[in-house]
Amino acid sequence: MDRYSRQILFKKIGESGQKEIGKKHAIILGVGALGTHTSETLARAGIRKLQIIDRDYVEMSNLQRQHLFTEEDAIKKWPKAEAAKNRLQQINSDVEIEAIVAQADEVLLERIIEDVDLLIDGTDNFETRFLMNDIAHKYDIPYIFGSCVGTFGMAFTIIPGETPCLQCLLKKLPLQGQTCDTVGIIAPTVQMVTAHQSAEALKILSGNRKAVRKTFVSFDLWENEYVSLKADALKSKDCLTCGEDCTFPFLQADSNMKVAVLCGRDTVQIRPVDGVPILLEQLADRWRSAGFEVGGNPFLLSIVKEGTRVVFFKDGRALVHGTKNPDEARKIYHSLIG
Amino acid sequence: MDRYSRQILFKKIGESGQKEIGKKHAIILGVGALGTHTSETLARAGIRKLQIIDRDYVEMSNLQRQHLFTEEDAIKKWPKAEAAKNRLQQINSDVEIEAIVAQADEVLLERIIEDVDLLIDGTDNFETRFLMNDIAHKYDIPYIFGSCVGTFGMAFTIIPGETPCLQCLLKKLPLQGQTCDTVGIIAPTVQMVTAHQSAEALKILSGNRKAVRKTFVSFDLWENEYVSLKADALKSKDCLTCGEDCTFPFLQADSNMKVAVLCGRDTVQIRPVDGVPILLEQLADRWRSAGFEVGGNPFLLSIVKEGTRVVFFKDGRALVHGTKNPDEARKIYHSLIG
Amino acid sequence: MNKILLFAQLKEQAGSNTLALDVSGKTVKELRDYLESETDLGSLTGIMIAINEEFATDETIINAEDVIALIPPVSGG
Amino acid sequence: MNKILLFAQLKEQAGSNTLALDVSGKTVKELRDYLESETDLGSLTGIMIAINEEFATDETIINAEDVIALIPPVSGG
Repeated sequence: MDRYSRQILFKKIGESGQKEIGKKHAIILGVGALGTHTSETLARAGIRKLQIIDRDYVEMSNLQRQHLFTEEDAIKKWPKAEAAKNRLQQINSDVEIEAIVAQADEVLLERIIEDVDLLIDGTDNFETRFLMNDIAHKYDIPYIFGSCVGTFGMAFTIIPGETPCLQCLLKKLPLQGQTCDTVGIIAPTVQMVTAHQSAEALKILSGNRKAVRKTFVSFDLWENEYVSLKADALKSKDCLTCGEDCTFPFLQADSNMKVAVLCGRDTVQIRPVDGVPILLEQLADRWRSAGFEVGGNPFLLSIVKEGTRVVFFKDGRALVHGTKNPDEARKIYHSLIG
Repeated sequence: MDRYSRQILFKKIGESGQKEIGKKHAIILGVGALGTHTSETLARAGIRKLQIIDRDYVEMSNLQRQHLFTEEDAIKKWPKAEAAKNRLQQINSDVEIEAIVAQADEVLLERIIEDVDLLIDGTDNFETRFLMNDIAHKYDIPYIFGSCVGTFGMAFTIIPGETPCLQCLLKKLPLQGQTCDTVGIIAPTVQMVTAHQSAEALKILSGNRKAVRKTFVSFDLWENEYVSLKADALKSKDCLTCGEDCTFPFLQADSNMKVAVLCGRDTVQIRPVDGVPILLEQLADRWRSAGFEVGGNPFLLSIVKEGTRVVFFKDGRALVHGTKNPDEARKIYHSLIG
Repeated sequence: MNKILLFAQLKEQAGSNTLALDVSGKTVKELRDYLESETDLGSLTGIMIAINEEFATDETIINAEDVIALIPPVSGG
Repeated sequence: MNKILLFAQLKEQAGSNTLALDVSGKTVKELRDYLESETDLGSLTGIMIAINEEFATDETIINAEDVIALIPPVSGG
């Protein structure tokens, strides 16, 4: 019995739709709550290739809603993209999976975007979403937006040249809204968003563009509310992402070190733009001989300095925990890595 | 950081709701598509105890939509309940999980129903659902119904004494409707049902009975349809399950061997009612010495006789593959096991 | 005129997602009989019927403009 | 009278899931200003506004009985 037999039996997909899915390549940007769910569904569905991008590592507080990860992943602080890849390959060894442990910036996306059929939103911030929105339109690739918090969620499928884009809908980068780290979230909310994202993904990947949902879905699972909203009126000719004179403003790179306070996490991320790889083993040796306690794994180093925990990744990026002060974080970063 | 911190941050649950969840015990009946999803969500959410019941073993064609399972589980033909338990314990070792590899009949349910706070529907047939519906009302336990096929699904939360029950809604055991084995299914359909089932489960388990959805939800993800239907008018005083003179008709046991043709699977299941355990090793030896090819694992034996594959479980139950003829199946069964 | 929303296999049997029929004045039971004899929907035994987002008993009378939904139970899971 | 459906944090800020206000005749932009000054909803910058299940631009004029939904973008994922 073919492993995809039940999907092929669904006649809107059928043999021909299954063949199409088996030729397709998607990028899932962020493998936290949303991205672990959509990547599992697409791997099980028999997509040809998945690139999964995440800058973070697994923590115990992720396990409540982030599929694919186990307690062991959290104890080892395994990078999310690598931990997800391990599990996805156990689920379907035929799918080509590339784990990318990095911040998804314009440089990275421009490098890997060739030959991509679909972009799926698994991120937790609108800066990255606006970047995806720009990339999607520059390269004419469908982009499936999703976000959620508490028991409230939303999903919308953006088809360049047809639907309004994320900038048309939101105009500008939203002021900080609610995040999972400030008001919490329950796992079914995630699943409701990803059920919609994955259904739209399977329509697009199987060649059923006409079946794609044209409305913006929003729901509250606690309040038992579900709305499906037409969005056409918001499509703007003047939009800088999808309008007549588009400039893709979120693809214009800065040239400095990027420092970001991670919302609600009491953590600052520091990231050199060119991302010269750092040599973790060499650094670990140096720090240990200086008397520091150093932990980690082949993908990252964890060090405690003056009560502050800092985690370094191979691309030179660091997470400075226990602070929201960028300058303080910069100082600790520089004191450790020069 | 507490592993449930994001769920506790959601203030309708909070510290007190999380404590409640951590005291609760649910039965998930069937760990196929629906049951693997809901059991994963409740294990991640920190429930105290899950009993997961399934009579079947993992096959390759399950992997497209049944979470928790891997290619290795399918190759080993691991029983679904045991394979699910393995994975669930890697996800959350604090949850007490009991895997029950058996047909869920009235005898089994009556034996394990004590101290149960919630029944969740993960089954693929209405005979078992009507049994759950009766048990739920006999012991005053909420029962969360769900079913799906193709891109169409439905969910409804049944609270004994408040809502109509499954018999009120359906009147009698439905004539064979569509099944996943006849019209297929895609995984997002499952996730849409389980997002609803799991959200209701978390409301009930965290002590938020008032938030429970009162409507029957039905949707089609391909057609982008979603309806939420009031059901109160169907509650019947004459209902044999939840009415004034209830007799729980589906708890009246037969006393004979039960033989069932499994819908669309070209398989007959044969099951002795009293379920005297059979000794698999002894049988395997006997069959091998008679020249049969015998495979299996600690939970089941697989044997090919005259081109027909038969799989035996410890409780004396057998699946006879390659036939829909109960008599033929019975004959092969008896020829092997006496 | 009444709009009748069809779900699951009923869509295929009707060749459409909805029907537009004037069935006002009929009870739900009469609606069942009428649809079975006058359309391609086939047997409606066991099909759940809702009127204006509310499940209805066999005795409920349909009004003009009522929106009707036919929900077949499916057994997959 | 217009029914205004509130989502996410707006429910808490209003202490209710819906508001009932007569805002007919106003444009969506005027609605924003009005709600910001006359209710506890706080800043509505960046909040998406739909009328009768359709997102509306700032210039759209609200009619009597229109149902309005206020959808705040949330960033979690």
